[in-house]
Amino acid sequence: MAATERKKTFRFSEKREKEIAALRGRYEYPQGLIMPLLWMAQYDEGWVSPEAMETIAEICETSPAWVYSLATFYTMFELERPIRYQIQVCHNLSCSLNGSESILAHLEKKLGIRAGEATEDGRFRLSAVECLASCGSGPMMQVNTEYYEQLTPEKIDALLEEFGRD
Amino acid sequence: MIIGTENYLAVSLLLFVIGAVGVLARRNLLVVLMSVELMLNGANLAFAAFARARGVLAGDVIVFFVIAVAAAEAAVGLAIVVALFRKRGTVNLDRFTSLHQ
Amino acid sequence: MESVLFWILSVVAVASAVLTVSRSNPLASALSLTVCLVAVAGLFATLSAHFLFIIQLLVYAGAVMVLVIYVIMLLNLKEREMKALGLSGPRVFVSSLVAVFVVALLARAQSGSGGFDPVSPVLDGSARRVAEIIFTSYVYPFEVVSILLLAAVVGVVVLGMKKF
Amino acid sequence: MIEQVRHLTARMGKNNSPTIESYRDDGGYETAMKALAMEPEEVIEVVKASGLRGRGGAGFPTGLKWTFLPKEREKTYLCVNADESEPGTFKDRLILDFDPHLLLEGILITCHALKSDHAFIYIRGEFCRPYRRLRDAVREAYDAGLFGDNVMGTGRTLHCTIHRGGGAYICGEETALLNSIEGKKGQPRIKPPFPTNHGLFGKSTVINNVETLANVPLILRDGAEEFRKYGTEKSPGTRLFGVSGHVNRPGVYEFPHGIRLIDLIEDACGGVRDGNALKAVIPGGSSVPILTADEARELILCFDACMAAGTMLGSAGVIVMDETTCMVKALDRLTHFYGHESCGQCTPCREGSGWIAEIVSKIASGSGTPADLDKLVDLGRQISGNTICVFSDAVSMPVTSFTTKFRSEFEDHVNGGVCVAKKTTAATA
Amino acid sequence: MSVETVVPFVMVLIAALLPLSLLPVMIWAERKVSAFIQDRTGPNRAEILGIRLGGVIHAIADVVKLMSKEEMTPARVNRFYFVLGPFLALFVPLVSFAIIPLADSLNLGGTVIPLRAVTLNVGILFVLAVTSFHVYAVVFGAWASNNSFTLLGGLRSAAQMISYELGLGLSVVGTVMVAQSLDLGRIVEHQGGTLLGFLPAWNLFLQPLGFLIFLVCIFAETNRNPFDLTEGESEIVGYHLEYSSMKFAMFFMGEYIAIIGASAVTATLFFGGYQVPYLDTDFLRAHSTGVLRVMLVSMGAICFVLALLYRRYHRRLTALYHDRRRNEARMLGGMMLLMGLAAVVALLFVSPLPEAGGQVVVAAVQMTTLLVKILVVSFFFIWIRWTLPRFRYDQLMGLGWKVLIPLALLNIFLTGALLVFSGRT
Amino acid sequence: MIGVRKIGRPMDLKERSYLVEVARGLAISMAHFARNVVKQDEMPTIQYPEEKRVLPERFRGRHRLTQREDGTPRCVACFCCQTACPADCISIEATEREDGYEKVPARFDLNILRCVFCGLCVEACPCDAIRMDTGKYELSGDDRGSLIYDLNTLLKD
Amino acid sequence: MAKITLNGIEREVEENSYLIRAAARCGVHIPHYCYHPALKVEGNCRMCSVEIEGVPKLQTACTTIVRDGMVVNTESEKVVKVRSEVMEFLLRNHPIDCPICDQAGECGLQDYYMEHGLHDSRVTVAEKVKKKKRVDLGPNVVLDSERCILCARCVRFCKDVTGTAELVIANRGSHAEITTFPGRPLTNDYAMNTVDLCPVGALTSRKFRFKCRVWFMERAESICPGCERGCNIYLDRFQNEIQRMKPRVNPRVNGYWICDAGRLDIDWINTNRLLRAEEGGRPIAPEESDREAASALSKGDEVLLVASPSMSNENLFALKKFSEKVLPGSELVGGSFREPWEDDGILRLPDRNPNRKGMEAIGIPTGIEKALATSRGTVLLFENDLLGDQPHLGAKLEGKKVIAFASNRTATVAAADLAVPVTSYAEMAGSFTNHAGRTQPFEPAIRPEGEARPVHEILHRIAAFLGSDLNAASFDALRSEMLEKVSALSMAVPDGREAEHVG
Repeated sequence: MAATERKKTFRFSEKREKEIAALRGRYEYPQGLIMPLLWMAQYDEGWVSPEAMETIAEICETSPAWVYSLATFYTMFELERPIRYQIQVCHNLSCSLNGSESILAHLEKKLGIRAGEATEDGRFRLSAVECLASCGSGPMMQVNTEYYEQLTPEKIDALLEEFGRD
Repeated sequence: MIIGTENYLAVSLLLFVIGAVGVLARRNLLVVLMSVELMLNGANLAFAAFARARGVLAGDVIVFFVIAVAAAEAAVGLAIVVALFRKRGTVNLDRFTSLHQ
Repeated sequence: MESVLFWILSVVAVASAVLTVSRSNPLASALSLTVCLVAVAGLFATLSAHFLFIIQLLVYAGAVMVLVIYVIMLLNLKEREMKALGLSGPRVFVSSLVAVFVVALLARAQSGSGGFDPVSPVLDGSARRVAEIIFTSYVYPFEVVSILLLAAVVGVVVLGMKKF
Repeated sequence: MIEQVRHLTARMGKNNSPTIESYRDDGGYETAMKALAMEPEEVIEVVKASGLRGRGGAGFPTGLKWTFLPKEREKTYLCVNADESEPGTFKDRLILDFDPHLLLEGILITCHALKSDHAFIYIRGEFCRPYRRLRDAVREAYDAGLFGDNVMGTGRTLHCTIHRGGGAYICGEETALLNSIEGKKGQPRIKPPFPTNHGLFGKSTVINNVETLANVPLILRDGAEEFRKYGTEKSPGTRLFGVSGHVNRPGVYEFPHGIRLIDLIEDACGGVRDGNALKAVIPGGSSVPILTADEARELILCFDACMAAGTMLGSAGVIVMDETTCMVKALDRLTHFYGHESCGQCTPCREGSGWIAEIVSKIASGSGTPADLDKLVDLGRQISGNTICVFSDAVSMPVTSFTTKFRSEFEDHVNGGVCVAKKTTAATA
Repeated sequence: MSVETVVPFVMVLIAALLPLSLLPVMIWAERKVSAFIQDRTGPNRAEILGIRLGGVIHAIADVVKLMSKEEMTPARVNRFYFVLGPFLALFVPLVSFAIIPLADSLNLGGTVIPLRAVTLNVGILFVLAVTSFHVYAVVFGAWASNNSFTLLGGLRSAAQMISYELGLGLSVVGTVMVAQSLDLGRIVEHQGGTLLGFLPAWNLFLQPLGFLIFLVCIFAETNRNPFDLTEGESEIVGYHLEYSSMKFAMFFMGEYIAIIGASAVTATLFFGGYQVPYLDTDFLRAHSTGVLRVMLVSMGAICFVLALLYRRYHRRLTALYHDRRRNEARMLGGMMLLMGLAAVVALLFVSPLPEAGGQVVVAAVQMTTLLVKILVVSFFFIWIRWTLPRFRYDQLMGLGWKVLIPLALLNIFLTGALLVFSGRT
Repeated sequence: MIGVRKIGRPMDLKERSYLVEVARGLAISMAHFARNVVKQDEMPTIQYPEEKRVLPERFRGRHRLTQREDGTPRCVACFCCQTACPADCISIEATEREDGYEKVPARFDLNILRCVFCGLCVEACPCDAIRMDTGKYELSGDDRGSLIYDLNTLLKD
Repeated sequence: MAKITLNGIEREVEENSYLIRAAARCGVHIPHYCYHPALKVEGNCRMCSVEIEGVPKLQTACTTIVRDGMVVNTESEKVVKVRSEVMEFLLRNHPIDCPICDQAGECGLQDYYMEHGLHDSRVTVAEKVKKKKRVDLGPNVVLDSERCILCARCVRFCKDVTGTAELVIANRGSHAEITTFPGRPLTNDYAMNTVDLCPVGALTSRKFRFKCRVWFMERAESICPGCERGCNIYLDRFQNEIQRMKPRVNPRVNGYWICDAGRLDIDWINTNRLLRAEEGGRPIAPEESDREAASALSKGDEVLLVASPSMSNENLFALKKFSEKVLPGSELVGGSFREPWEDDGILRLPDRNPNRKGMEAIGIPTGIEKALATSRGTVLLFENDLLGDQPHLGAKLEGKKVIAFASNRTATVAAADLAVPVTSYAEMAGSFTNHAGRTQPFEPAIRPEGEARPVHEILHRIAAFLGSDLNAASFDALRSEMLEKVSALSMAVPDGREAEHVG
């Protein structure tokens, strides 16, 4: 991304600024705020934009590259663009034993994308993820923050229909 | 012109004298040896000429012996030259003076 | 024919003899001497001493002179040294005096003797004739010469040894 | 049918169990009050006496760990490891979801014991509902004066900060967790120095698992003897067993240490699915060695018995596999996970776990060769033991145990044989 | 001018031209034989109008090449001796030919005309004397080149040649004793007739030991393998290292003339010279017409056979070449055919020959015989060269002095003893 | 210490006389001679410009540079051949290409006058970019410059 | 001091030092990639694993601190095996790039593979992780992610040494790679040190890229003439051309680093050189130029000699001697003509003249402006581009006879009446005295091209034309005379270097 393209700058909202101020005392060095700030940026914008990272770096008194390395290290930060529905299907052992592969295949077919891809309109992003600690009720998936457990293709169809409505 | 014995003798004399001059005048041991051969040749020619003049082959026989002795002399002489050269590094007669005393 | 040959040969012989003595380079001397010896061999031939002719070529020109040249090459004298060993004025003068004296002496002796007999053309110096005499009348000298040669061979071998 | 012993899970299933009101109704925070009145050393003594062992996986005695703190220390942090990411383990989530105040009370007591004035709860990033509930619980606790500058009116300061992870399994490793809180990549640190001396922000730090801390109020409430009544001599107390896989009734069960695995499966969980024969069990979360059915039948679930059986109790996440399971496929799932989760710091782990995942996936897809299998076994050995943390061992153990115990199945895969589980769900993808 | 005066001149001319004309043949043979012995084809590329004659043309090419090459004279050489060397190398061997009897003397109405250039009663000694002069060529060339390597070569050569001259001379003594003469003519005459009824009375059979020694010595004298230490190109490099162009060629030619001369002497001394085996001069002269016929017939036959062979050769050539070279065999074959036809026609016109004509025919036959013998011995020279490895220098000297000379003395003693006991003295 | 050990090989009289052995040697060479005279057709000599030898598969002829399917030289200018060359006959200049392959030779000069045809460059090449399999051995030119082959010449074969 | 047993031999080592360093001091090389003596310890490559008695697992020598009585084995069977295994892991994703990799020949992977690996590859190309190649990290550094072994030396360098932290490792596991923040290239002034640090070919210098294979090069020890720090450098040459400059370790002067500005400033040595003497632009023979110079000096009018603080001590000393002995009436001044730059707090110092201290020590006064203003006759400029650098002073040369002794074709050379070619520092032996008064010798790296000769030689020749013997023809004699007369210039004994490290 060339520097000329990015004219926008990122600013946290005032509410966030207050939160940040409160958090600041909890961490001995400002770098500790990076992850909470990354989360805030992602909550607010739906993704972590490069501008946000630069702002975070400034707040945390470090280099943007350092923030960037953290954002890439942790898989949950969305670095490309905002996504409406993050569909994360667990495909680890326990869920796999209970048939998560077929659930994933079903979703791929329905959404017309492969695991790891996002639909063109940016509404859905489908990913196969590792254990979400719901092993007892597999197969399961998480959409944004909600768990959907003991899935069947029928349940998924119903869910997608629901998502499609709003 | 009839070639007589004296013609041969004259040649023989000349050869002998030239050889003698060589022996006396040269300091190179090798040349001195060669001059000796020259003198012997002069003598040989005289012997052969006289043999014809007398009609006796004894002259030829003498020449034969002289040649044989000359060969021996040349061999021994040259061997001495080589030995001397090895010792002294020269063939200059004037330098071989150890028997002067 | 014979006379022409004689003159040519004798001139060559004398001239090459002079060169033998006068040249400073011993190899040149040796070559001149070889020419001289060949010429003398020719003179032997004109005297119809065929055996001598061939012996002269074989022993003198073919063997003795090769030996001499061999030694000259072996010693391989340097140019400067050769020049130093060339003829020197005083010596030539003295020795020429001696030579003149000898020539005069012999000329005088000859003039006293009153001439020589003409050369006898019938005398055949072929190998067969010479051999007959050598192995009859001169057999003892022959043996003595052969012993001399043997002694010479032994002597040369001893002289040629490195340690000598 | 054997009965569950519900200590930790006593309040679960109740309405509004996560709220402070509900918790208080059940006598919550009374123990904390009691404990705060005690000397910190006394609290530690009680915990030591109870023989409580860490529930995170390694099973290190908790009281002992607390005593490792240097006498002279500038500041002490308590870090709560709520980064429950081990496949097959889902017990902490239960507590966070349904009884977060139990944890908070544990934190209160522990911080008192450790003379700590700041506790970080490192919660797994993927935990959204638990995060929300925990956040609300903390807020409630702050509002109730349980945290803050005047804890329960004692005038002491205690803060509790929830730090949300970003999706990295390795942050379950305690030093990685510390790094993550410090705003670094969650990469384990070189030990020594140990966290008790040089932990979070370079200060003395104790890191404990959620379940461990949830036990603390119960121990202090009932006393060490009561706690020791359950479980075995070396592994006292009850344990949350998360059973998943091919059982009829998967879920979290609380049993004292020392029950038989087969009882857990056959009795509590209603046996193997569809009446199939049992094939293999992973008794303590995905990174411990797998057991064959025969071994599983003999296994008693406590730290030492598991060790003796060549496996580990770990985080007590029991994964059950029936006869239809393709072991290659199963290992493929696991190694894929590890390949994805290696932090990428140490060479053997970074390259090895990815490589192993590739190879297993190749074998599982049927395009492997006998050489690949040998390579896999070799790499499984090579990777372990030469890294900063034990992640590489976590990779090595399943690889080694799967390939030794189910060698013939692997050989079938590389030799073009038939997969035993052609029609099963595990092998369908 | 009478026949007596003309014949010697003619004979001198023949004696000079014979080896010179054999020279290219020898060079060609050397190359071709060596090639065939080594399973190669040898020279075959130089051509004139497509004619290659199996490589003979290369001799011409060589001459052209050698003459047109740059003539180099190294700095600081003794120019006189530098030129004298190759001169002697070429002409000394030529002289020895003068004494070889090419055929029996013609006896034209009482005037005896010896068919050789020089008649000397010391004949064989002359050969030895002339041979001993060959060493000068090598020595002068070597010394004059002003080069250590050539000098070494020259010294070795001189020592080798002097040493082997002794053996050579002594080995001949046996034949002289048998023939009771030094004259080569007598020696050849003595080899006419048969021995024990079936062998030609050649000295080869009378003097086998002498022959062997002679052969070895003559190889050493001509500096041929296995005694070519003077050249020794692999180690010291020879005496003619500094020579180039024609001066080198003179050494080169001299070597081959020496071989031809040596072959001639060997043939004369040991292979009966001009004598046709079993057929002595008188018999031949008595049947001169028949001899002529036989000659023509055999010539014709040879020509026809060759023509046939060329026909076969033609097929090979056309398969290989696409230029004028492919016509060579056809042209040569035609020539052979013509020659064969000429021989046949000549046969038709043969009538009884007169006395003089008969003698000339016989002389021609005898000369041809001698030529064949020379070529055979020359071939042997080449053959040996490509068979035996070179001697080490000490081996060479050891062989000469310690083996050959004693053996030669033994040979003289044995011959003498036999002669005494057979009462032929 | 280096020394000379003389090994005596005792020979019997027959051997010591040498004559028998010499005769045998002569017989051998004569056998060759005779066979070749009679059967000239069977001589192994090849009449070179008219006939040509069938080259063995691994004959090392003139070099060539191989190409990829898209026609670019396989050579990546790694200098291995230049390093391996004992005759110092190769000189390369590397450059970067923006599209496709990272490193390509800008110049690749092979001085055939220096080449000793040892094949070490081929051995050294990690990319199979240089080969000596053209089978060309008739290498001559009118001037030295024409015998220094450049990149394009070497790519052509 | 602590006593440890290293491979069965008892050694005394420094207490509280890392084992890898202690072993290196004892001459035992423990293979490593991520460890670098000047950077923080990270312990991630695992190459330096050693066996320590009493510790069940192998320990990394770079993170272990020596204890008294420690028994260490760096060559045990187990250690050797583990090394080879680690090598296999390191090479797993490493491309087979050696043919096109600039690092080939000085590559840690190559070296250790030959020493500790030598296993057959068990990796198929399909198993390798493909990463970005030829990434422009900045103007001077190119990254090849595939080659990277993630030792993080460069990351630590940027974080701890320059403090800019432009480089980080993004992603994790086998997909981890070095990167900058998008749009924030690696631009700091020491960036190219990461190229030196990189033990493999992941970071390469754009300038040196594909220029020369390292095994062809020979190196000479030299001193950077960029500023008065006097950083120790190596000059690497091939075919009599300087190919690159590398830092030479000297803990007292520059440590392990040099700045990029100094490092990149080598082109002027190879290009635009004055190779023949020129009189008004017309090339003349050296003797002629000597004679010309001598005749200009012998006229008896005033002569001004202008020395430069870029000249070596030896040349300055010869010049001083020349002015005193050969031209007693002449005036000798020195001048600084290079604009100062900023002190960046790391290595770079403001004064860009490498030998100002040496000039002071030899006793050449400054004051060029005054001298130029008063001088009327001939002006001799030594390695000064007066017209190019300081035009206002250059204007004062108007109307005077100017003889310029210069290595390159500068504006001054173009305007001079006589221009004499001299060698650059890369082509001669000499010494500079740095800001701290430390006199450091340098040696010639390449042969001088054309007719360029060191100043002292030329002065010696001119002196000979003027009839006196300067005794400056031999460098060694000149140096010993200088050391004898100017005690301040005693040479620093070369500092004991750390054992050479990979990369």
